[in-house]
Amino acid sequence: MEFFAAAFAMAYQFGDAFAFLVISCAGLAIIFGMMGIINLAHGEFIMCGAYVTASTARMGLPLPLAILCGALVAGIVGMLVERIVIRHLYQRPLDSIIATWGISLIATQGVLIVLGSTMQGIGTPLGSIEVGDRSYSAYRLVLMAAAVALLIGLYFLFYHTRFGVIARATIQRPQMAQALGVDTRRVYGLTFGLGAALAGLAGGLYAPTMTMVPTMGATFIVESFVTVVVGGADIFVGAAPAAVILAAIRASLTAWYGQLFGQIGLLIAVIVVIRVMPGGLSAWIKGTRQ
Amino acid sequence: MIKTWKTGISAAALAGAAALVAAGPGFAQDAIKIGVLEDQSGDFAAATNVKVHAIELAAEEINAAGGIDGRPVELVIYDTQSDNRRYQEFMRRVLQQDQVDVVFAGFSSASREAYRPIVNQFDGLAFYNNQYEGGVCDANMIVTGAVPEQQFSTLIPWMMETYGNNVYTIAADYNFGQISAEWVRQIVDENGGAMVGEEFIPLGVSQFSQTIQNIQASEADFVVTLLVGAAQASYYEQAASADVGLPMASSVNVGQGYEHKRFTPPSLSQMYVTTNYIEEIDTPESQAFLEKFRAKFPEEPYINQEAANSYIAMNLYKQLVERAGTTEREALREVIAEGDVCFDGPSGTVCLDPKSQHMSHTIFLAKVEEDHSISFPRVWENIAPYWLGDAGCDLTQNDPSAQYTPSNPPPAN
Amino acid sequence: MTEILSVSKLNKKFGGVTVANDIDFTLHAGTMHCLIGPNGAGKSTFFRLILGEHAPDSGTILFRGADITRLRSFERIRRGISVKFQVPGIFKALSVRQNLDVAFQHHLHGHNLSSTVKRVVEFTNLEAEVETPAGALSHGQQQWLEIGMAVGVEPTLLLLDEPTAGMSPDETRKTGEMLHDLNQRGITILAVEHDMAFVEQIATQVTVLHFGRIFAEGTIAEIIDHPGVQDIYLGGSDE
Amino acid sequence: MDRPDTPHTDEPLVAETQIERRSALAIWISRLEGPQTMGRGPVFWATAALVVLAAILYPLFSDPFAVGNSAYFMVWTFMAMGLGVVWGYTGALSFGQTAFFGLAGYAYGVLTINFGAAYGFTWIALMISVALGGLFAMLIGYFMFYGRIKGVFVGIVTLSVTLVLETFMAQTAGPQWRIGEARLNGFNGMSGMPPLTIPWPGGDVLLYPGVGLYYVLLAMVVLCYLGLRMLLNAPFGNVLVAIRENPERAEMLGYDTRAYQMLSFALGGALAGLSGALYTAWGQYITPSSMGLTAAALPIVWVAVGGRRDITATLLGTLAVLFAFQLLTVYGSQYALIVMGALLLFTVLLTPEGLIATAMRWLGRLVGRAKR
Repeated sequence: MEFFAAAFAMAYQFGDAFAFLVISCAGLAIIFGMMGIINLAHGEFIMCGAYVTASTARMGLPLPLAILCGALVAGIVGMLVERIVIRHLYQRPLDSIIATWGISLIATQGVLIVLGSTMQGIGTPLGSIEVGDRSYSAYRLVLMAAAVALLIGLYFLFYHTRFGVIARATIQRPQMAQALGVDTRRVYGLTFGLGAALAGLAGGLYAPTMTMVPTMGATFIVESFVTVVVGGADIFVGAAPAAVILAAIRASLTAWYGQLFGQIGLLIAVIVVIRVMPGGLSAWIKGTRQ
Repeated sequence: MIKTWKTGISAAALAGAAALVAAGPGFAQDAIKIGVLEDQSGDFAAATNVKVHAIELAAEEINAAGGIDGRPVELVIYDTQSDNRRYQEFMRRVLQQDQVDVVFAGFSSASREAYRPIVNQFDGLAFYNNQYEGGVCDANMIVTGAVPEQQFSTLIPWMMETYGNNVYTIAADYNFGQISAEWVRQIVDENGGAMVGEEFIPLGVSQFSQTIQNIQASEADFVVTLLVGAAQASYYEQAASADVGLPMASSVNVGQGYEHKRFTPPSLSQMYVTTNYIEEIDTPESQAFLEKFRAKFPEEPYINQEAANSYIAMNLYKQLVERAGTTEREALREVIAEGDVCFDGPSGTVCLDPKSQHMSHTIFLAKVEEDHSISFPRVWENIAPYWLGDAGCDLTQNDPSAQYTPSNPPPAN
Repeated sequence: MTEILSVSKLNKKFGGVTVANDIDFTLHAGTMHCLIGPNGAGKSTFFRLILGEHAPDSGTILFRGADITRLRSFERIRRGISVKFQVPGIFKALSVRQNLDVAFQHHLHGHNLSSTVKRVVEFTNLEAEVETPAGALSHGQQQWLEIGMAVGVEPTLLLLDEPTAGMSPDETRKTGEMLHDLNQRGITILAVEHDMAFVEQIATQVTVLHFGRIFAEGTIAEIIDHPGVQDIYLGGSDE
Repeated sequence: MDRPDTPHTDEPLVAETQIERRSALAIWISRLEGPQTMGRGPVFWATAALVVLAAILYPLFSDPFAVGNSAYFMVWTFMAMGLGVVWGYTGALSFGQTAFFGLAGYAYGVLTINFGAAYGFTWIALMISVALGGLFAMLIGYFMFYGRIKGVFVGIVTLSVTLVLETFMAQTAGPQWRIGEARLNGFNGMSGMPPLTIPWPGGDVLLYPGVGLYYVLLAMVVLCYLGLRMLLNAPFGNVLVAIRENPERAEMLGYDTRAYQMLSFALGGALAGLSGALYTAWGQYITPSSMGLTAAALPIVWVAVGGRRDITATLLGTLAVLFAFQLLTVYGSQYALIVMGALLLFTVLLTPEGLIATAMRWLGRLVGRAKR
C-alpha cells in the first residue's frame, strides 16, 4: 500500500506536468508548429477562453458546457484575427511576431480597462480523492484525461477526417492544394481558428484552478513555445513525446530539488534537446536528421 | 462586471485629466506639486489603482480645507505600467522637469530600488506606501507600509499558540519572499517551534501540485504563504481542491490583493493575515474613511492597506510641511527628528520613527472565514518598526542610503 | 592523365535506405564527365558526399591526391571544388553584381574585383541585368549567373547538378558552349544530367548510377549500347 | 541575348591581380556607402550631417530633463543595431539579446562596485563588460551554429538562455550571493554602482544623465553607426547577407558560414552588452527583469518597426519607437498600451519593410525625381 501510494504520487505529479504542457501547447502546435505563425498572443487566446468559461459558468451554465463555450468564442475571435491581420502575413512569418505582440498588448490592456483588473474565479469542482495518507485534487485527474483525449482527438481529426487531410495538404503544399480546387484561404482561416479554439480550451480547462487576471496567459506562453519547438513540426510525432520528456524532467527536478530547478531545468533541457536534435524531436524520430 | 468596468474608465479619465492639469500653466505659482508614480496597468494594476484614488481623495480634502500651509496641492500622475524602466524614466521626469516637491511612488520592491538611486541623485524626497520586506535606511525615503517585524512578530507567535509549533513556509523566490521567510524562521525559532519545511517558488510559477504534496507529507500545523503575484495566487485554489486543510498565515494576502473577494469560497478559509488596514475593519475611523472613499469612487472594487497608507502619507506630508513652514527636505526631516509626527487616520494612530523614517501601525489579525467573510480575532496597538533602529540605522546621525536584512545588517560602528 | 578526384569504397545509409553502396569512382583532370541514372539513383547524394554536406559512413575521397573525407564543405571549396546546384543557388534579393562580388571577393578587391565581375558578366551574357535583383532573372539566366559565381572560387573541379533543367533548346546549347569554354580554361567538369542530347554535346566519359552503386562506365557510345542501362531506364523508373 | 559563338579563351576570366593604389583608410571610407546600406550621395550625407548638427545643438535649446531623456534613448540603440546585424543582415532571429545586455550590465555593476571609479576605471569596466557580453554571445553562437541550429530554433534557444539567467538572478537575494563587495540582490536588482566618470584634474567628471552623458553617447552612436556601415559594406557584410539569402550557396563559395554567423552573433552580443553596461551606468541600477520575456521582445519590436534590413532604419526606428512609446505612456494613461499595440499592427500591415525603411525609400524616390 505504501508503495502504491508513492507510485501514485509520482505518477500524479508527472501526469499533472504532462497535462499542463499538452493542453497549453496544443493550440500553438497548430498555429506555430503547422502554420509557422509565431503567435505571441497565444496566452491571450487562453485568457479569452478562461474569461468566457468563468463568466458563462457563473451565469449558471454547467462547467463542461462553459469550457466548450470558452473554446468556441476563442476560436471565433481567432478566425476574426486571422481574417483581419494574420492573413496578410503568411509570406513573412517573422513579422507575425510584431503583429501578435501588438494583439497581445491590445487584448491584455483592453480586458483590464473593460473588465477590471481581476475577475472572480469559479472554484475547482469535484473535490479531492484520498490515496494513502494524502489527498489529491480530483479535477486534476480530469485534466490529465483531457490531455490524452485531446491528443487522440487531434490525431483523429488530422488523419481521419476530410478537413484534417485537406488542412495538412494545404499547409504543406498550398499551390498544389489550390490547383486541386481547395479554397486555401478558408482552410487557413479554419485551421487558425482551430488553433485559437484549442488555446481557448486550455484556458477553459485551467480557469477553475487559476487566478483570473488579464495577464494570466503569460504563465502559459514560455512552456507552450518550448514544447512545440522541442517537438518540431509534427504535433503527434513531436509535441506529444516532447511533453512526455519535458514533463518527466520538470516533475522529477521539482520533486527532488524544488521549483527553481524544475523551472531552470526545463529551459536547459530545451537548449540541450535542440542542440542534439536540431530539427526537433519529430525530425529526429522520423530519421531525416540530415 | 459592469461595476469594475466603470471604475476602469473613470480611473483612466482621471489619470489623464490630472496629468493634463499638471501640464497646464494656469495653476497658482505657489502650488505644492506631488508626483505620483503607480502601476495603473500591467501585472500589479489590481492592487495599485486604488492607491492613486486614495491620493486623489486626500488631495481633494486637503485643497478643500485650504491646502497645505495655504498652498494648493497639485498632483502629477504617471502610469508606470508595472515596468521598472518606466519608474526610472518618470522619477527623473517628475524631479527634473516637473520639479515636484515630493513623490509618492512604487508598488514592488524592485520598482523602489529602481527609482531610489535617482531620488538620491537629485536629493529628492519620496514616500513608499507599501508593505515590504523592510530594511531601507535612506534619508530620502519615508516608508508608511508595514514591515516584517510588525507583521510577523505578532502573527507567528499567535499562530503557534493557536495551532501548534510545526511551521511550513512557501515563499516567492525573491527578495521579499526570502527575507520574510528569514523573519519567520527566526521568530519560530525564538518561540521554540520547528520549521518542518521551507520552499521557494520562482515568480510566475502557477502550478503547485508538487508543493501541495510536500506540505501534505510534512507534519505541519500551519502553512505560512508568502506568495506574490497573480500566477502564484493560483496556489490557494489548487491547495483547496487537493483538500490540504491546514490553516494559513500570511503578511501579503487579503490586505493587498483582496484574494478573499476574488476567489470562490472556501479556498481561502482559515487564512490569517496581519495587516494595518482593510476595508472590513469596523472602527469609526475606518467607517468614516470608507464613506468618503465610496462617495468619491463608488465603483472601487476594494480599499486595501496600501490605499490607507497612501492616504495617511498625504496627511503626514501636510503636517510635516506645515510644521516646518517649507517643503525643504532637511527641514522636514528635522520635524521628523522631533519624534512626535503622528496622525489619527483610518487605521488608528500612526507615528513616524525618526531613526528609520518608517511608520508605526496598529496591526489587525484578519481571519478569513468559510464564506470568505473577515473576522478579527486579535488587534495589536501601536507596533513600532523597531528593527532598523535596533540594528544600527539612525538617519538622524547619518544616511547610508542602503537596504539591510537580518542576515546583512548595518555595519557596526 | 592525372586523377583529380578518386573515391573509394564510399558508403552512406539514411535510416534503412542505402544511398551510396561501395562507390569506387575516378575522375581524370581536364575531362568533361557526366553522371546519369534514374531518379533516386543517388546522384545528388553522391554530389553532397563529395561536397561534404553529408558525411559518409565509410570510405575515402581524395581530391588532387589529398584526403578530404573529413573536411568541412568550405574547406573543400577552398581547395578547388565548386558546384552549381540543381535549383539555382543564388542570392535572390541581391543584384547580379552583388552576387558576383560575394563570389569573387575573397581573393579580389577594388579594381581587380570590378574588372573580373565585368568579364564574368559578359561571359554569362548578363550585361543588361547587372543591377537587376537575381530573383527577377529568367530561369536560364539564373542558371548562368550561378555558373559565373561557381567560377569565382577558381575551381579545378566544377560539379554541375542538372545545369540545363528547365532551359529552352537554345539556352541549353549556349550552356554547353559555356561549359566547353570553361573546360578549355582548365576546369574539369562533372555533371549530373538527364538530357541525353546534352550529354552527347559535352561529355567525353559517362558513369551510370543505379541504387547507390556504379552500374556502368564508359564513353557515350558504349553506354548507349549497354543493354542493362536501357533496362533500368525503361524498366524501374517513373522518368 | 546575342552571344558570340566563339568564346574568347585567350583572355582569363579572373583578372590578374594588380597592385591596389588606394590606402586602407580610403577603402574603408569608401565603404560608408555600398549595396548593404541605404542612403548615398551628397544629399544623404548632407542630411545626415544636418541631423548630427541638430543633435549637437539640441541641448542649447532644451531643458536638462529632455537632454538626459534623449541620452537614455540612445543607450538602447546599440542593442537594436546589434540585433539588426544578427537578424536583419545575417538572418538569425535572436530572441535573447537581453541575455548579453543583462550579463554586461551586471558585470559593469560588479566591477565598479569592487574597484571603484577612480582613474577612469568605469571606462575599463565598460569595455570589460562589453567584451564579456561579446564572448558569451560567441559561446552561445558557437554552441548553436556549429550544432546546425537554425531558423526558429535559434530564437527559442536564445530565449531560453535569457529566461534561465532571469530566473536564476531573481533568486539571488540572499547575502551569500555576492561577488566581492557587490551583492547581486536578486529580483530587486543591484544598485550603488557609480556612473561613468571622466578623470579630470581637480575632480572627476561624473556623467550623470545630462548634457555630458548626452554628448558622450551621441559620439558613441555616431561612431558605432558609421563603423557598422563600413563593416556591412565590407566583404564581411556581403558574406553575412549572402548567408541570410542562401547559406548553402555561401558555404559553397568557400565561406566558413558558421564562423561568420558566430562572429556576427558575437558582434550583436557585444553591442547588446554595450547597451547593458551603459544602462546600468545611466540609472545606477540593473535588475533581472531586464532579461525577462517582455524585455526580450522589445528589441525585436524596435528593429522590426524601423526596418531590420537596413542599419539606418534600425537606428532611427528604435529612437522613434522609444520616443513614441514614452510619449504615449505620459499622455495616453491607461490607453497607452492599446495604442502601442495598434501602432504595431498598422506598421506591420501597411509597411512590410518597416516604417523608417519605407519612408526612406519613398524620400529617396522623391529626391531622385526632383533632380530629374
